[in-house]
Amino acid sequence: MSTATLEPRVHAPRNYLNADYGWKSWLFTLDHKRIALLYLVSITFFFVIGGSFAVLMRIHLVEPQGALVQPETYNKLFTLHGIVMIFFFLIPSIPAVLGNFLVPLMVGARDLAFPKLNLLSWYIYIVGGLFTLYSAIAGGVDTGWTFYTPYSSTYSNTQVTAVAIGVFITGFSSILTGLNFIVTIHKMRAPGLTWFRMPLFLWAMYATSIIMVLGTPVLAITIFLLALEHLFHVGIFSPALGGDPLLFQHLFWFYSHPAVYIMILPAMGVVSEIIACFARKRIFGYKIVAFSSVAIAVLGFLVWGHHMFVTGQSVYAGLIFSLLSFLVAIPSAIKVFNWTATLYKGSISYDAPMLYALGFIGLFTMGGLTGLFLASLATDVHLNGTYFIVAHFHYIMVGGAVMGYLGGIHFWWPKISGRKYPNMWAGIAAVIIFVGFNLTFFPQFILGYLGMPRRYAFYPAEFQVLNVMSSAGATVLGVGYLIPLIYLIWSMRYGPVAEPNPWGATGLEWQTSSPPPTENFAEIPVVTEEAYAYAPEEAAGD
Amino acid sequence: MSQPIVPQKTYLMVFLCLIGLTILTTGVAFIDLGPYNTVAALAIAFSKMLLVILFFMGVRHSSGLVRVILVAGFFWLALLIAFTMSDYRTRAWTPAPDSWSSTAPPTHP
Amino acid sequence: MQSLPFQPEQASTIARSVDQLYFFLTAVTLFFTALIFSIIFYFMIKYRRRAPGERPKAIEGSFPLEVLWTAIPTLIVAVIFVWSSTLYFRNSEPPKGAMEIFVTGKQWMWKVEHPEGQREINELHVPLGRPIKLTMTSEDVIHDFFVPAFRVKKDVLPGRFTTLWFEATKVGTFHLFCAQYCGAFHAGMIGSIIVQEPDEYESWLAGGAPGESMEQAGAKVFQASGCPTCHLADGTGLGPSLLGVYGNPVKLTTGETVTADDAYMRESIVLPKAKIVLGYSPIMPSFQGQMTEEQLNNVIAYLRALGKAQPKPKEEGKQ
Amino acid sequence: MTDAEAHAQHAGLAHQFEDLEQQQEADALGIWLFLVTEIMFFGGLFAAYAIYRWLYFGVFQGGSHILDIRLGAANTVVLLGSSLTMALSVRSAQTGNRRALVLFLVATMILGGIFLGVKAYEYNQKFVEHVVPSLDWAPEGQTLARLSPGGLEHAQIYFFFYFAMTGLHALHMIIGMGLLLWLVLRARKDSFTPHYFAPVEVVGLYWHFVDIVWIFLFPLLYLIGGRY
Repeated sequence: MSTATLEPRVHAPRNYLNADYGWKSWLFTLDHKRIALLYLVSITFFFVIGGSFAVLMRIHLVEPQGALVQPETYNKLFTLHGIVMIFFFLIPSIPAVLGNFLVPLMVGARDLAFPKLNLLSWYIYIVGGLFTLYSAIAGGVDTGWTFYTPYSSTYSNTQVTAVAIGVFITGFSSILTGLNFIVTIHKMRAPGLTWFRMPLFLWAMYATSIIMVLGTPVLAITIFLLALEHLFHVGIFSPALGGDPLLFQHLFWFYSHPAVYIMILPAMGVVSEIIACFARKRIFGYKIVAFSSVAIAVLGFLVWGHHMFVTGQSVYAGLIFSLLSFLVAIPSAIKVFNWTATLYKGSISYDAPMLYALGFIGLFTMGGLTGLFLASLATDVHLNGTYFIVAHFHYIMVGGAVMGYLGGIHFWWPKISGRKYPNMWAGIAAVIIFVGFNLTFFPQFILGYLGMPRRYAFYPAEFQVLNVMSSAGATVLGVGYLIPLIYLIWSMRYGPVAEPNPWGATGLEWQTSSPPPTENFAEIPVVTEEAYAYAPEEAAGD
Repeated sequence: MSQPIVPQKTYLMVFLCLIGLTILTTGVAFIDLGPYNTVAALAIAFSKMLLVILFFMGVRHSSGLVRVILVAGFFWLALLIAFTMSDYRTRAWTPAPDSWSSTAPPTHP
Repeated sequence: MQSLPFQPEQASTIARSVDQLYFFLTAVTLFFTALIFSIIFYFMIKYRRRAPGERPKAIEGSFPLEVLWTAIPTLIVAVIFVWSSTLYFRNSEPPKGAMEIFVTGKQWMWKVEHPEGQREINELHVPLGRPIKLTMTSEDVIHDFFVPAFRVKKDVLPGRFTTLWFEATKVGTFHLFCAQYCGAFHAGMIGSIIVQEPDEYESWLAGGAPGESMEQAGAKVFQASGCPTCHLADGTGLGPSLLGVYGNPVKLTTGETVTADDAYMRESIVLPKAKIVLGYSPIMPSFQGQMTEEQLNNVIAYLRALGKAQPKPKEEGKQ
Repeated sequence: MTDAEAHAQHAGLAHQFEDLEQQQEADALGIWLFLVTEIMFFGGLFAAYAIYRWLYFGVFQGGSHILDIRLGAANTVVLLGSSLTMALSVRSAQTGNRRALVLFLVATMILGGIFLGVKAYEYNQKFVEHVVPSLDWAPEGQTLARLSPGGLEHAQIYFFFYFAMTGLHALHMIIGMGLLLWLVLRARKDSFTPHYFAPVEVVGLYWHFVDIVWIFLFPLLYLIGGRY
């Protein structure tokens, strides 16, 4: 599709963007779509910060003795990269941006169940973010995003308390978002929209919300206890007074492993939507894929012990956690097979969202399978704490969650902004990201197997070649991420106006105008067909 | 929440039961039952909780969904405690020797 | 030491078996990745959209296929689980008669003590072909003793002993890393394991600084701390006799019986009131902070030696 | 009845709901989900308590002997009383009896105040006995004798849990008192009708939850091991 001529913005009909102007209309809005855009801006801001830390680290690691910063500063870089990327970008990204925007639209409601609570969630997120930014400016924190005691509670003299308050507060933002989604999906579905006619994105949001509601409070209390221990040295985590540092790890990972499913499940939901739309086919085994989302959410709570195989955890507990960790891999494998089967006898078009979705499937498969190395006790002894782990979780989070997020942004961009972006540039960006990503993180698998530990500011010389390759890949990846930023912002002003259903997709959000009016639907739609009804016999003209 | 209106007498009866159970649990604490003191205290507390949930919070008339959510909440808490405790309880058992025929693990408090 | 750049050296008995499992997992990963990639590329080309209005026939799904690709991954995963768990169990149990070495992790250095008295910093000399058991503890934060060439790794926790064993099969110098983040110079907390021929090791051992053995050092600390005033040989003092205690079961006031291993000895010195021997009262003061970890290890080595001596006969139940 | 008419009729109906019944169900689901997050929030603390109680049972037993069991039991009765008055206030909101609603809400606040008063007194006692971890930790005489069997350091962990759990509970009580005050003010302005009293019900559920937390805290902290 060639880039349209640059015609000025014709006066569009009333929608949620031009319904009101001025900063008050944004900072005090109760409209879930505007809150989604507030989140979009703030998480992009944090993504740029986290990403710049990553680039600094990769430049530093080009030389064995460290090319850029002092070891203490490097420790602060990887800690803040972890905290900012996980708590302020990955966890909120799809649920808070795409979820907030799309759940009411897909469910056929005018807004989420508790709009005020939704706005409160964003403010809580911002307050938590400010605390974390303060801790970064006022000297940074060097405990690693995992805050392992007794280093974080007794031996670190950096801004542990400030970042602990920041993470503690931001946790409540995702608790309230999860609560909002569960109530909306249960109580506000349009007439005729039964559970098994819902789009799979809603199933993924429902499963993610279960984890957010059940897991995040445990992180809140753990970080609260850590802050108390750091301030008052009461000894529940420091062995000097009889405390057990492993208890902190148990409580921390009880949330933090399900948190990685908070990050990947929404991306799976987005990919289900994109694959169905661009293959013009119903998802193969719809019910199985829906149930596997919930299965991942539930099983995800039983496996956290595989983070602690070498920490002196009992070998019998390790046995149980290893078995359960293998079982949680099964639903993910089922999903991948079902997506691939959906393409069979489909009519596949290669717009940008489809490229991101296919990239997701490839990289998520790699990420998931390398997880088997870490669930198996014998190999985890060798690979734990090395770059193999770093490569594994980046394949899942960057290869999976970020590709899914970008795919979702490109898929629903016409609905969000009412504008279309240049498809050719989007395709180029997708390929650059795919190539840059693999070049960055595949060498780290080999580094990990060779035994290079993670979080090292300087390393033995024999690891340099692979580190230089990884750093080269990081620059390509960084460029890849900048391109969408440019043409998406460009499209908001100059992009061709989008029609209500540019991709010909099914789903209630495509039955209203692009961008939708503030009240979403002139009146509440009634659902009659199954989800993804692309088949010819009910070819409803659209 | 169009719950049916519960007669005041029921609330008073439930309140008296709760007071009785409180006195009971305090009394039982004065008898040394060894490890069963903890079991008794938790059982009484659990029954007091059920009384408050079913009558005062009106879960008797609530929808099935609310009940499932409540049970799920306590089940997840039980998961956290059970799995963490499993690590601490089995930490003293040294790994079984090659022949897997390990003698009974040493008793540990 | 620069071998195939894609595989660390196999320098211990367990390295080969761990690598076999690793290569099986790599094969599974590459197979399924290739399978998924090739199917997707094939479908992308074969079923590309030919006409804009094209509407493919609906396919609901097929239950047998779902069962198939649930069963196969479950089977593969079960095989991996059994294989890796048995391997892990065999690797975690130190064989009898392994040579005992004490390792103490301290912020950004490794302190090693051989039972014969040799002390090393960031270096560990071991003989070829003998199982070595490391008993490790930390003086401050959590560290991690990681030797990639031996495929062994274990966290080193403050306030507790963790053990690790290996048997070197190649002579040479191998990397030692700290694999658990422990502060500013975590990256500098590295060292080397020097594996020598047994006779070479003996000469190194003899040639080393003629410090007295841990046992003798431990005896000195034992005397200096005033332990003999209560712990009389025949058990008639305020504290129980320490002859023939190490390694044997001990009856406690709470009725349980625990074996007197390293951890029990260490706890009885640092937190004496946690476990009281039957027939004695909890009056022993805590020595927390009065002994460094090294002195503590030496005292335990001394108590270990006392454990082998015959306990003097004494009448049962002093009170 | 068109959308606009439905919203005009009931002042309390929010625009995103179709009818009042849907809104009430959503509110109920919302508060129950929030209570589940509170269960998990307190749950993390209870899990840590359970681990250390199993590891250092002796000192936990010694520590619990120092607490005044009479005050604990009295406080439990007071809080159960406040749960009764809260339930009665929800019932009077249901029956549209405004005077009774205000009366019972104020009664609940009074009982809550008594509970917090007794708690403050107990905290003061801990300072008097110098058993406050890290701030004023110097137990001597009778308290020292009770604590010493299990090792003095571990006793500090017991009292940390005592202060952390009862403190978090007291904080939730204070938030509850604030909500009750807000309810009293709105009730006096006659904004609750038998058709719309969701805020009273929601605060009622929250209050009962805080009572349930104390129902478990009392035996777990005060009644450890047989006191013979």
